[in-house]
Amino acid sequence: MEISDSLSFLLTLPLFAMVLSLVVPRAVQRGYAIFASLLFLALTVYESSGILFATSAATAARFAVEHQLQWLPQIGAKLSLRLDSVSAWFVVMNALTAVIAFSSKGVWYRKSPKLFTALGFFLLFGLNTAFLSQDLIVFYLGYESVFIPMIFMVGIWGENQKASAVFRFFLMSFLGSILMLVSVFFLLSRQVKDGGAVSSHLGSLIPVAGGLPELHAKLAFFGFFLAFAIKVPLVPFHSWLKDVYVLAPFPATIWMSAILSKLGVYGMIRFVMPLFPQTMGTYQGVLMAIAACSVVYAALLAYRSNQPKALLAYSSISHLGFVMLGVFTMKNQGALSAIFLSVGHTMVSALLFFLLSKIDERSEGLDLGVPRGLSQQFPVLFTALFVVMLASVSLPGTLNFAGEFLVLLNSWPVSTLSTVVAGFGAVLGAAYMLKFYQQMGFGASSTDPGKQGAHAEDLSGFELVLVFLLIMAVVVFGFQTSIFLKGN
Amino acid sequence: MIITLLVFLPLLGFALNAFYHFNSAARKREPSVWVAGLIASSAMVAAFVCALIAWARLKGSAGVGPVLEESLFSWMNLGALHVEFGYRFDRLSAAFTLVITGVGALIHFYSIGYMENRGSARYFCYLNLFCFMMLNLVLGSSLPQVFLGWEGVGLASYLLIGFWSKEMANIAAAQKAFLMNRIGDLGLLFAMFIAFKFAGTLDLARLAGFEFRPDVATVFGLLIFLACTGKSAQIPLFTWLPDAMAGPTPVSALIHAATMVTSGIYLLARLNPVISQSTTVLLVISAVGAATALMAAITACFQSDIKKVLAYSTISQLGFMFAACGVGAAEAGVFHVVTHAFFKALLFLGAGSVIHALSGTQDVFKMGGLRKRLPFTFWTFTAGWAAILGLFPFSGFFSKDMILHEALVAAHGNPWVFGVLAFSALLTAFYMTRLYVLVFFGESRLSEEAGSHVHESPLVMILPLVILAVASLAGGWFGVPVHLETAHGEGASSVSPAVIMALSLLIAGVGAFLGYRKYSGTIQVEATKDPFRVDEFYGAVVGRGVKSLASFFGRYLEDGFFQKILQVSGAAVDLGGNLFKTVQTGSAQGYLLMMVLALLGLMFGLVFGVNGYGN
Amino acid sequence: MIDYPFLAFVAFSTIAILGSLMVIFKKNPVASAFALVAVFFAFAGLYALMSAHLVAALQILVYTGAIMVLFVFVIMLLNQDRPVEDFKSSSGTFKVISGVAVSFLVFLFVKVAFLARGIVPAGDWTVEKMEEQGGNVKSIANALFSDHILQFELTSFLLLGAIVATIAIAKRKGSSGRTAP
Amino acid sequence: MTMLEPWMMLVVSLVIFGVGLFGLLVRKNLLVMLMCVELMLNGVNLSFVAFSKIHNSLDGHLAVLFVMTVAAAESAVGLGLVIALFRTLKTVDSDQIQILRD
Repeated sequence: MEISDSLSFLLTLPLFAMVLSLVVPRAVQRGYAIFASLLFLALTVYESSGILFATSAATAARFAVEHQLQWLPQIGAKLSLRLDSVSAWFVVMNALTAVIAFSSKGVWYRKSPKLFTALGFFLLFGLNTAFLSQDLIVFYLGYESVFIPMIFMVGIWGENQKASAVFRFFLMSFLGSILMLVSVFFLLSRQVKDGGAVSSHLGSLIPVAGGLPELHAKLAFFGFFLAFAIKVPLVPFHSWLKDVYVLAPFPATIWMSAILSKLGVYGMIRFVMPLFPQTMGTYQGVLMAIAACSVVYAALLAYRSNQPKALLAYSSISHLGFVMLGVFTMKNQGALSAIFLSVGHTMVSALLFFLLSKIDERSEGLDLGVPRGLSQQFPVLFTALFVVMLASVSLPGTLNFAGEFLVLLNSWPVSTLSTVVAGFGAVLGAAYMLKFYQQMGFGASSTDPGKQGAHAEDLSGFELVLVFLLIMAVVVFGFQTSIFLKGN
Repeated sequence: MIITLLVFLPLLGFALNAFYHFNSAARKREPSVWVAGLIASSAMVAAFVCALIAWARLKGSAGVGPVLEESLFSWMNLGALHVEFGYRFDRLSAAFTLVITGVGALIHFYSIGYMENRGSARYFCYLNLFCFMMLNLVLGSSLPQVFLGWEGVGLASYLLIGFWSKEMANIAAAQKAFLMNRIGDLGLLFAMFIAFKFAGTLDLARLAGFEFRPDVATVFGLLIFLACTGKSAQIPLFTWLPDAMAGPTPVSALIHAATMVTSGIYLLARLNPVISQSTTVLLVISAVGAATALMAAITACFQSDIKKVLAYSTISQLGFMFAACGVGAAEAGVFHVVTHAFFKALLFLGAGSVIHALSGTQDVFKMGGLRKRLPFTFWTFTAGWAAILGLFPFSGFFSKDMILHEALVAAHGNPWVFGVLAFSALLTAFYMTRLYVLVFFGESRLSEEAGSHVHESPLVMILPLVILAVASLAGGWFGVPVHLETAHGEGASSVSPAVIMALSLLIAGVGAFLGYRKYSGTIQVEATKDPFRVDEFYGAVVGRGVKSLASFFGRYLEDGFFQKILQVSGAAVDLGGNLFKTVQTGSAQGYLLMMVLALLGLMFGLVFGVNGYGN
Repeated sequence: MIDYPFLAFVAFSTIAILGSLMVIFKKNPVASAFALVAVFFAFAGLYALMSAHLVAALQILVYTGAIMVLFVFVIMLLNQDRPVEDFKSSSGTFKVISGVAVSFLVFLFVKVAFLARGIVPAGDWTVEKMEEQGGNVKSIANALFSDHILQFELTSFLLLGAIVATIAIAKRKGSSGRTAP
Repeated sequence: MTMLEPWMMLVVSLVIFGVGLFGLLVRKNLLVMLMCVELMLNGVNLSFVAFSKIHNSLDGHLAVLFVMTVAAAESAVGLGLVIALFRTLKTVDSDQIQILRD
C-alpha cells in the first residue's frame, strides 16, 4: 500500500472549481462546468487507473492508496482517505455523473448559473468525501453535506409545490442519518468504556462492533441500516423519493438517482457489512425479502405512472432493489456484482434522465397519457433513448445485464424465493420501460413541428458524442466484464 | 474463424445500414431500399457461404459428433463461474445455421421488393440484427450466450413487429410479443441459476453431459420448457404470435415461421440429454406440444386473415415439433424444423406476394380466383400447400410422417399423442385447403379498388419463392436416410413405417377433400373467431391483474399508507415544533437563562460524575 | 505583624463585589457606570496583589480609561442618565430561577476549580523568574512577540474590524456624520 | 507569610462573574446589560491571572491581554449597535427588541 497525498486533490479540486465558478462569467458558465467536470473525470480515472485497469484483484489491492491527516484527535476523527477497488468505482461514477448532470437540460442556466455550478461542485466534493473516507465521522460529514446543495437545487430551481417534497426528503434522510450518527457515537462510547484509544476509523471500530452484546449490536445495526435504506431507498423507506425526483430540476434528479442513491449502496458495502456481519446474517432473509419487494413494488408503481419522471424515479428504486439483493447476499461475489450493477445503474439512469431532459426541451410537457410519435422527429435522440432503455431492462449484451445476471446468480443459492420474486420484477421492468418509450416515441406524430421553434433540432454536437460514448461504454463493458470482476 | 465471421457478417450489415440510415436522415434524404437491401442481403449471402464452408469442414472431420469450436474472449468470471464467449458448430447448429442464413438471405432479397415503397434502411438494419442474434442463439457455446441470442431475437422481433410504429395497434402487438417472451425468458434465467448451483457450469457441452438429481432435473427441464413455450409460442404463452402478424410479411416469414419460433426446439434438442433425465418433463412437453398442435389447428379453421391462418398453422406445426421432442425423438423435431422453415417461409412469402398484389388486403373472403392473375405465386404456393399437407414427395411428408411414427414407437411414445397429432394433421389439411381454395380458386371477390390493379410481384420477390418451392419439394429427401435409419433402429416396434406413411397420406387426402368440398362452391363469409378465447382470458386475468395490483399498491400503499406515515410524522414534527415554540419567547434573556440552565446541567454532570465521566 | 496583602485583598474584593452588586441594582445607568469604574479599580488592585503589574496597568488604561468613558459617553448621548425601573419588569419567578441557577452555577464552578487542582502541570514562570528576566512586562512582551505573535497580529485585525463595523453601524444612513444626532 | 492564597482570588472572580451573569439575566436596559458583560469578562480575567499565579505560567496574562482586546472591540460594536437600535426603535429595553421573532 502506498501512502500518497494525491488523494486529497480529489477533495480540494472540486472546492477549487466551486470557488472558480463564482468568478467565471455567466455566459460561459455551462461550458466551464462541463469542461471542469470532464477534466475532473479524467483526473479521477487517472488517479484510480491502477485499480480500475488492474488485471487481477491482487494487483488492484496493491494499487490501493490510503492517506491520513490528523483532524479532530479528541474524538479520534482522522481525515483518512482510501482509494481501493470499492471506492474507486464510486469516485469515478461521481465524476461521471457530474459531467452528465452539467450537460443536461440547459434551462436552469437562466437563473443564477454561478450558484448552480458552485453547488454542483460542492456536491462533488461532499460525495467524494463520503466515498473516500475510511473514518465514520468524516464519512458522516460528507454524507450530510450532500443535503445542502441538493436542497438548494430543488428549492431554487425546482418546480412548484416543491416545499413539502423537500421537507419530506430532508426529514426522512435526516432521520436516517442522525440515527447513523447515534450509532457511530455509540460505538465510540464503547471504545471509551473499553479503555482503548478513541478512533472513528473503520478499522478500529470493527472489533468494537464485533464485541457488542447482541441487543446492542442490533440497535447499532438498525441505525446504520435505516440511514442507508432511506438513502438507497428500499421500499418501506422510499416515500420521500418520488416527489423530489419529479419536482427537482433535471440535473438534480440525475445526481440523486445516479449517485446519491449509491451513497446508500456504498455505505452498506463499506461499513455495515464489515461492522455487523452477524446481525446482518441473522436478518439476511428479511433483508433479501425487502430488496426483492422493492424490485416488484417499485416496478408496479412505475407501471402505473403516467409521468415519465415519476416512472423513472420508481424504476430507479426497482433497479436499486437488485443492487441491494446483491449486497445482502453478504458474499464477496455478491457485493462485487452489486458494485458492477451500480455502475451500470449510474450510467443508465443518468442517461435516461439526461435524454428525458433533452426531450423535455423539445416538446411541450411530459405526459405518457397519449402517444406522441416523437421518434420520427428526433430519430437520433430516440435511438439513443431506445438503446439506453434496453440497457435499463437489462437486455443481454449490456452492462446492466451482466450485473443483474451475476447478482441474481449469486442470490439464487442464498434465497431462491427472493430471487424469483425479483426476477418477476425484471419482467415488469420491461413492461413499464416499453410503455415509457412507446408513448413518447411511437404513434402518429401529434405535435406540429413548426410549433417546436428553435428547439426542434435532433441531438447533436457535444451531447451526441457524450451519449454515444456512454452507450458504447455500456455495451463494451457488458462484454468486457473482467474490468469489474478482476478474475475473482 | 469461419464461424465467428459467419456470425458477425450480419452485424456488419447492421452497422453499415445503421450508418446509412442516420447519414440519410442527417441529409434529409430517403435511403434507397436497393442500397440498404443489397447491403443486408449480401451480408446474409456471405454468411450462408460461410455456413456452407463450415458445414463442409464439419462433414470432412472425423469422429462421432464432430464440432468446430471458436472461443473469442472470456465474458464473465466470478467465483466458480466462468463464461466463455465463443461459438460451437456441430450437426444440430449446422442445420439451424444453414436454415437461418439460407432462408434468411432469400427473405432479405424478397424484402427488397416487398418493402419497396414502405421500407427504409432501418428495416434491413433490424433484419440483420435479428440474424446476428439468431446465429448467436444457435451457435453460442454457453447458456448465457444462448440467452443473449434468445433476448436479442426477441428485441429484433419487437422492433420488426412494431416496424410501422405510427399505428399503436402494431406497437401493442410488438409489446405483447416482447413481454410474453420475457416471461418465458425468466424460465431460462432461472434454469441457468439452477444449472450453476448444481452443475457448477453454464457451458452447454458440459451441461449436456451432467447428471442432475432427479428432482432438480425435473425443475430444470420445466424451466427450460417454459422458456421454449415463450419463444416458440406454445401453450400457455402462444397468444403473441397471431398478433405478431402486424409486422411486415417477410418478417413473419423469417422470424415468426422459419427461425425464431423454432429456437425452442433448438434448445430442447441441445439439452436433450438433460431433459430426458426426467420423464415428467418429457410427458409435459409432449402433452403441451400435442395440445398446442390441436388447439392452434382448430383455431386456424376459424380465421379469415390470411396471415393469421398461417400464424396459427405455425403454432400448430411447432406443437408437432415439441411433441416430437417430448416423445424422445428430438431429431424428428429438428428435421421438421428444417422442412417447415422451407414451406412455411414459402407460404408466408406467397401470402406476402398476394397481399402485395392486392395492395394490402389480407381477408381471404375478399380474394378468390387469383390463380390466373398471379401464376407464379399460385404455383409456388401450391408447392407450399402440398408440403404442409404432407403429400408425397414434398418435404412435409417426410418430416411429419416421421413425427407421427415416432409418437407411436419412440421411447416415450404414447398413442394419445399420436391420435391428437393425427387429428391435427387432418385439420391442417382442412384449413390449408380452405385457405388455398379461398385465395386462388372460385370467383373473384375482390373489391373494385383492389381488383383494378392486381399485379404479379417483381422478380426479386418471385425468385425467392421459386427457390423455396424447390427446397420444399426436395428438402425432405435430405432427411430420408435418417428417417429410415431411425425406423429400423426401432425394429422392435409393432408398427411399420409404411403403415404410418399410408395413414398420413390418407389423413391429408381426407382433410384436403373436406376443405375443397366446403369452400369450392358458393362462399359464405365467415367471421373470424377464436374458439378458445385464451387471449381474452389473459387480458382479463393477467393484464388486469397486474394493473389492479399496481393501482392497489398505488392507491392504498403509496398514496395511502406511506403518505399517511409522512403526514403523521409531519404532524409529529409540527407538534414538536409548537412545543418548542412556546420556549422561543423572543426574549434574549429567556434564551440566556436556558443557556445557563443547560450549562448548569452539564456542570452538574461533570462534577457529580453522571455516566462515570467525572472521575 | 500585619498581613498587608491580605488586608488589601479583603478591601479590594469587598469593593469589587459591592461595586458589582451596585452595577446591577442601581436604577440609574450613570450610577451603574460609576460603580463599574470602582470595580475596575478594585480589580486593578487585585492584579497588582498577584504581581501582575502589566495587567493591572492595562486594566486601568483600557477599562477605566477607554471602555468606561465610552459607556458614559453613550449614556449621555442617548439621554439615559435617569433612573429606570427595569429591574422590576422581569417576573419574580424569572428572577428567582435566575438567582438560584446562577448561584448554583457559581458554586459548581468553585467546586470544579478545586477538583481541577493539580491537573495542569506547573510551569516555571514564578514571580522570581520574571524578575530575573527583567520584570513582568518584559517577560510578557517576550512571550507575546515571539510565541504568540500570530494571535497578537490577529487581534489587530479584530480591532480594525470592530472599528469599521462600529462606524458602519452607528453612522446614520444618508448623513455625512457632520450633523449631530 | 501572607494568608493570601490565589484560590481566594478565584472565589472573588467567580462571584463577580455570577453577579454579572445575574445582572445580564434580569436587567432590561441594554447599556446595563453590556456593563454586566464587562463584569463577567473581568471575572474571567481575574481567574486567568489567578490560575497563572497558581501554575506559575505566563499564559494567563497573555489571555487577559487578548480578552481585553476583545472586550474593547465588543463594547465598541455593542455600543454602536445600541445607538443604532435606539435610533430606529427609540428604546434600549431588550424586551422591546423582538423584531426577529416569527
